[in-house]
Amino acid sequence: MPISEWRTDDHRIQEPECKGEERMSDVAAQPAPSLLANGWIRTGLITAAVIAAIAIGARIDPSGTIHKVFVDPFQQMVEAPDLLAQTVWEGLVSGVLYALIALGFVLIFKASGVFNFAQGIMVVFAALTLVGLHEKGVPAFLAVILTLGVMFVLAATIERVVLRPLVNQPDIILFMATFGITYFLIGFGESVFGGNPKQMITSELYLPKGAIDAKILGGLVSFQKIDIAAAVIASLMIAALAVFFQYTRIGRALRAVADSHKAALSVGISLNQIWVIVWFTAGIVALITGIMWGARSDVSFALEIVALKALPVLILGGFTSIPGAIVGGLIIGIGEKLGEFYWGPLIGGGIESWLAYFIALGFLLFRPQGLFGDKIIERI
Amino acid sequence: MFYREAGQFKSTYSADMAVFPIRQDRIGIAVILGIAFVAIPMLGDDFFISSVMIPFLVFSLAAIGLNILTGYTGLISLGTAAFMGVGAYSCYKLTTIFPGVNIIVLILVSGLFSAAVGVFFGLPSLRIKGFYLAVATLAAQFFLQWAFVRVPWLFNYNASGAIEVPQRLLFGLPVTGATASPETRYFVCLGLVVILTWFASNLVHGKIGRSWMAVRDMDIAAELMGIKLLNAKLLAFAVSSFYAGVAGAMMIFFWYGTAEAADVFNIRLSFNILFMVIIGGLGSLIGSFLGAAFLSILPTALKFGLPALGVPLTGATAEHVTFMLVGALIIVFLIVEPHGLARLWQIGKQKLRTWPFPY
Amino acid sequence: MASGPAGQADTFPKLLVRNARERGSRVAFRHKDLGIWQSWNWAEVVEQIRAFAKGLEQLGLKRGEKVAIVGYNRPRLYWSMAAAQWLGAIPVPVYADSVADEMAYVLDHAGAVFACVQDQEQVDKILSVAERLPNLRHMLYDEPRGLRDYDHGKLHDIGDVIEAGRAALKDPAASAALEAEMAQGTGSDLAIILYTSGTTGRPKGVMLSHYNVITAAEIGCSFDGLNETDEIIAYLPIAWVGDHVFSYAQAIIAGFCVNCPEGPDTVVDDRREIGTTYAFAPPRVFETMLTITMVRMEDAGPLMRKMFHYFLSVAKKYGEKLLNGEPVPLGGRLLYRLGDILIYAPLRNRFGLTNIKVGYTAGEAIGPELFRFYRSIGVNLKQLYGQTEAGVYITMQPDGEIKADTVGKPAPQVEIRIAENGEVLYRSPSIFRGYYKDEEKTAETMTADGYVRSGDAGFFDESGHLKIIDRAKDVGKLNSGELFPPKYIENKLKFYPNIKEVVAFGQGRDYATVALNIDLTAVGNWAERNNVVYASYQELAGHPQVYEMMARHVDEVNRQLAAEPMMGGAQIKRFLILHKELDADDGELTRTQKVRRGFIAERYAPLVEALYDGSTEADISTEVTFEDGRKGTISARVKIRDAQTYPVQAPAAALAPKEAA
Amino acid sequence: MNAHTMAAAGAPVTQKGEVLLSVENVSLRFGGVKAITDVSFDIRKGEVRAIIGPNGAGKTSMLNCINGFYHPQEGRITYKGVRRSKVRPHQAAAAGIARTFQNVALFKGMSTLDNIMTGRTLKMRGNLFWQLFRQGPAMDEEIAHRKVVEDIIDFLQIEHIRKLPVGKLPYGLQKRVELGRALAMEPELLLLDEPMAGMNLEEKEDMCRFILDVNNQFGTTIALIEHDMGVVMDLSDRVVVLEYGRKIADGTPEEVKANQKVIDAYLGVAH
Repeated sequence: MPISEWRTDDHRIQEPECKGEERMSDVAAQPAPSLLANGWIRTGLITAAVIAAIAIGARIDPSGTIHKVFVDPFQQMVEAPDLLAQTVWEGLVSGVLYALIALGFVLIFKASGVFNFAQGIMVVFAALTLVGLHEKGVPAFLAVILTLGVMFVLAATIERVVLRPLVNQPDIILFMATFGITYFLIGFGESVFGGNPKQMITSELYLPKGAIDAKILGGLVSFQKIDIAAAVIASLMIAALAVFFQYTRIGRALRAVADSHKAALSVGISLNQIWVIVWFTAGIVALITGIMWGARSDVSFALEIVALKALPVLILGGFTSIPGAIVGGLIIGIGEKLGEFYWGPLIGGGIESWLAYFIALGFLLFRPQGLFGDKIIERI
Repeated sequence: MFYREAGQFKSTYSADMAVFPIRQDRIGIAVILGIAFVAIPMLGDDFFISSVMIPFLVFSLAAIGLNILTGYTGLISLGTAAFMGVGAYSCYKLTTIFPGVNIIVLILVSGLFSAAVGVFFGLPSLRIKGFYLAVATLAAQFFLQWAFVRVPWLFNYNASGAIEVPQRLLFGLPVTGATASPETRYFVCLGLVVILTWFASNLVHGKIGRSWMAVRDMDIAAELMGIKLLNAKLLAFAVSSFYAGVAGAMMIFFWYGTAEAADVFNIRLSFNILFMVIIGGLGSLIGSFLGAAFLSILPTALKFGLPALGVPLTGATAEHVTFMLVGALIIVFLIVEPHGLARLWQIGKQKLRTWPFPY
Repeated sequence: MASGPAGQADTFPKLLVRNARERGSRVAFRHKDLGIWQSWNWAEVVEQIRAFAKGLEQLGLKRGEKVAIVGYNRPRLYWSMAAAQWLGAIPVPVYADSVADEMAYVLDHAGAVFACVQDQEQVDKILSVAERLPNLRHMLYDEPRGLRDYDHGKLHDIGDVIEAGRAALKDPAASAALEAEMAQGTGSDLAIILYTSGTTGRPKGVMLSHYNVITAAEIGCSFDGLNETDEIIAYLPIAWVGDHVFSYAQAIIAGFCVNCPEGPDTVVDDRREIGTTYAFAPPRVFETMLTITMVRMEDAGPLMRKMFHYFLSVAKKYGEKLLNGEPVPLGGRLLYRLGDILIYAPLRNRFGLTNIKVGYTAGEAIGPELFRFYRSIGVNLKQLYGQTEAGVYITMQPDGEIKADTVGKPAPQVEIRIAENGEVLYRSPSIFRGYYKDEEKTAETMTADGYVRSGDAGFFDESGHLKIIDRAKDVGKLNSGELFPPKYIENKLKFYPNIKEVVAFGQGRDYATVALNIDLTAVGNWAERNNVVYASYQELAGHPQVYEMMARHVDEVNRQLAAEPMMGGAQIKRFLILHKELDADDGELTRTQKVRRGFIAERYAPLVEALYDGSTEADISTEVTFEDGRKGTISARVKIRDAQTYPVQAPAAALAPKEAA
Repeated sequence: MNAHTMAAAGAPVTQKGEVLLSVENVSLRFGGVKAITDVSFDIRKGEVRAIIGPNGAGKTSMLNCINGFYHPQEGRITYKGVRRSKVRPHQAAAAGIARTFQNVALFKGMSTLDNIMTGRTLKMRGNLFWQLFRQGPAMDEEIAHRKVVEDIIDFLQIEHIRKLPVGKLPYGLQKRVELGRALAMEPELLLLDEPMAGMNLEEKEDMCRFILDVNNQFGTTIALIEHDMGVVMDLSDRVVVLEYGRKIADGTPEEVKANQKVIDAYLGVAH
């Protein structure tokens, strides 16, 4: 897969805190602190031991908590595989959404080193603009084009007003600036389009409606057509991006800039142009994400909170890896749906709101560099 | 120009290491305290005190807490609101369990609970840094926020899910609950904030503060100085969460009076406090106050100031405009002075010290 | 020389003991060291000095022997003076920046047997000339840094010497003996030998007795009301009489505190920290301070600059009058008060002069503009005229009678006589006892009736203030026999900011004339404001309006000269503005920027001739050296103007037009 | 020439005291890359020991092994007669090993004074209660350590930058502050990684003098990496030479200078 080659081994990006000037020697080495040296082996041993302990515990006390937590859900899964399949599918679908948000994020982070907190809001903003324009009487496909125009203006404005004046500032400052963008877009969006949730114009965009009920594993599993469409479109978009990065001049420049700013300049494209392009690309991704998401639920700023889930996805997948973002998104999506469905009721439900972060956190403790990141090498 | 430093010399190290070595600064602080303790209660009306000053004090304290973690120790946290919530809920439970105990004591003890929770969520900080750590604190934010809603014991199984602040007396005067006057609540808040700020200032100017800053500036070298990274970071988490917890308890007990946790201690509050710290200035206590003043007073000022200027605003639009303005101001601020209001303050002070010279 | 009555504190060690008794807990010395002002009170200081004296005695220092003291202003070096005096030995402070050869001469000439030095640098310097100093027995140092590996046979840490002395003093008998040794000293004993560099030849050792120095110091203390609450910063060379009197003698007599800065580079900051109440600085220090002020203000915002200059003009108008207690209209008072809040007080604060009671400038003539600037912003700056031979004070400016162009009235107990040739002669109880080992020079300098020849020419103005004109030997005569003081005339003109350099001619001529250099910055500024277009220095210098301006300055100087006794004949009859700037590269100035009158007269002979033959123009062409070293020729036609002269008038009448102008 | 330099330039003592630290057959790998291969040498009490070698010879890695940043896969390091395994840097610090870095690693947001004060961390007890009030024992302790720090500031002649943030200081001064911070730990063994890199001649001379004075006055054992051969020859008692992670020579400066392998190594790399 060509995109995977775009993954950089630049430590600066993997480890936002570790700037180039902090490198202190010419020789790299492993970090001395290693909670679990030889991580995988030891982790495996520990996991096995824990499972064994739990199994014994569950045997001894079949009605107790341990049984409820560690045995009962798995029994349910085995007993009703159709429900499991349905849950996994649901997870997969929300995972696609997370992945798409994370994807927009990765694009920007790779090209400009900006931790773009506003990606989630860009999704809402794009969707709102689309629906808003349509409400004002603009035909659907023209509205899409106009929205793309708006996203381009947004990208250019952000580059001009925010990024350019803040060039060479510390990461945290740029991160904060994207908070500012978030706030601004929320205020702006709400005052233009109003604060009420809106319906996505799915039919006008010829997106399929309804569900396909498939008989699988001895039960009925319901697939929303829109979800299938979403998965397909997402795949197409990723493929398109891959082609874009691999085979176009701008794409190559973008890859160059991820490696080094100087290299990008030698390709003959100014850094400012690259920023506009990459933010616009992220804007396109945001629009598509917005349409997909809007088709499943309302278009509203509640998505802001959902967008935060992109963070654990990124942790899992690594900040700079597009395949990582996709896989991470799917893992998080499936993980939290399974968790909610099988374990949520045990502690009152609603654990979806935080489970993703705990999954990421647990993951981080054992693999700080993420799923696809290279091992972080500390230099002194 | 107000700084007449000639003749102010130090012949002992304790004088040289004072937090305010310049006499005029000490006078300035005394004047500010005088205004806070005398002028504002005398001149301010109830609205000003309860809607401007008390929120300002609460946010200041929370911002100091976050500044200790983020500004001094270099650990980003997006979970401040949750730690504030821990303080608020602990305090609520404590007042229920120990109705006779002095409310101030309970507020401080609830800070300790918050500190403990903070330490727990700070544990990953040994392994992970930067934005990764921010995600860990997000876990705290969402988990705790969830707990405030889903664990009915925390709100005494109220049907509404909200916590209601009971009335408590201090020196015979009601300080919490519906009958407490804004002035009394203000004095209690002010007293707590002043004392805790003094403690924070002492900490950051001493050995502990130096270890924090060493960890922030270059953790490898800090370890080489014999600083145990985990201890320093966890201490920062503990102190920071303590301050957040006390601020949270104050927020509910002296300001809101009643609250539904999910609405109050949400991620947006965490962000707001982070803004206060950034706009105020990382690694500066004065900056925490300036940032809190800026961001807590700005929305109120806009809400009431714009109509006064003839810009008609209805409730909803006002909120939207506020949002836009805050967002724009954050960006403008970061561009104009990325080191925050504290740096502007410092530059201003330096100008006054070198007056009439430009440098 | 009389000595004080028996039993009274007539030597410095006795005065120190008195201080320890009467104000033992007051701070006597501070030294900015290790980040803070380390302080010692009088009791501690005397304890240290006693122990130091005992330590020196143990090392074999005897009454009447000489102890060289080399280094910057450090408390322990001042104490070493007192410790030597305690034993009846004579301290000989030496300029710390002297090269080894000079130092060898002084140490050898004084016959120093001990040397107390500051640091490794001075130790090395003395070691390098050790073979020329057979008398030198021991060397003591203040800062041990870097000296660890040196041979410590003859080298000692002052700290160790004091420690050894302290240990020895535990024995009551030794302690009593040391007291007795100190009590033996009398006021007529030699207190110190100060070497003056002099303009020619080897330095001369001026011998001053305790009585001399104490008298001199008392004159100053009572004149300015100095007391134990005062603060002074000691930063001038300890070998210079001014520092010795101000930072040592007066401090001990009045009991005030001496502050030693961290180092030569930090004096300004250290002075500000302490906020001295009593200060001394040569004019160049004040000048540098003002220059830095003006340069920095150039970088200030336009509003700030405007305010600054406005209030400076207010200060010029009212400041000095207020300081002198003269009447000022209410509006002026209020404006000045406002200016004080906004500008003057902050400026004094930046200069570290906020608490200043009195500041002195001496050493050379100070520009009236400069002098008035400080007075106008509320700094009580005064001039004094003094010499090492006089134990410093000759004339001083009493409060309320301060003029920029005189050095004041004779100091208390000082008698002054003006000799035939204009030389100032003085006599007082504080004058020196002679040059060490130089009877001949002593006899040359002292008259039979006990007056000292100052070597300076001067006169008293109508109010009894002394004016110093020049070195006596440089004052010439016109053909008419009237005095022609070239430097005096030049300085008067040079004090105008528009004039950069002046050369006065007149020796052996009929009248006095001057050739001027305008100050390109100042006049250029003026030109810009007045829309005068010019392309070069030469063009600006020849501009009629500039000539007008210069004529006004010359005219003013002439009026002043006419009003002064003996100077009226030296009024400037004709002047010209030189077409090029005098330049050290062309040999017209010395490297220290002093005009070389003779050389210039030769080089510009056609111009000088024209000044005296009545022509209104003259052609000149001179070779110049450009900055890159190339040589070229500048030719010009220079205009010559007549200046109005005034009849030599009675002083009061002469002042009238000046006031009007 | 004065007495001082003559004394300092005297014949170096080849063997000073007992062995303080010994490195035996140490090898360090990063993945497949071998940074150090089977290196052994020792450092004796009170000596100045230089580690030299071309770029990438593993000099800094060697120091990193000594103070616990890296843990060699093979071999052993014995410090004060105790074999160490997996020492953490703060434990090495507690054992008396201080260190400066090739590219200064100061705390940029702090003043010179505070930077050096952090060097006293291990010597400070620190009681949270009194720290809250910044009075009593906490203040006394602070003052006591400030005095020590002021002596170091005086020793290194950096009084004028005492209260300035180090981030804005010129490089030469930063290196001096870093040395000060290491000295504040009162180390027994001081590791200096290219203490004179990037300095002008005058600064180098100053730094040389400071290093000699530290060694001389406090008896501190010093191990230093340096490129400037002149400096190495002047300063050090013994020199160990590394090339491509292997030791190629060990001995007095004179011996090393005459060693053919060393000459080849240095000629091979344009210096």
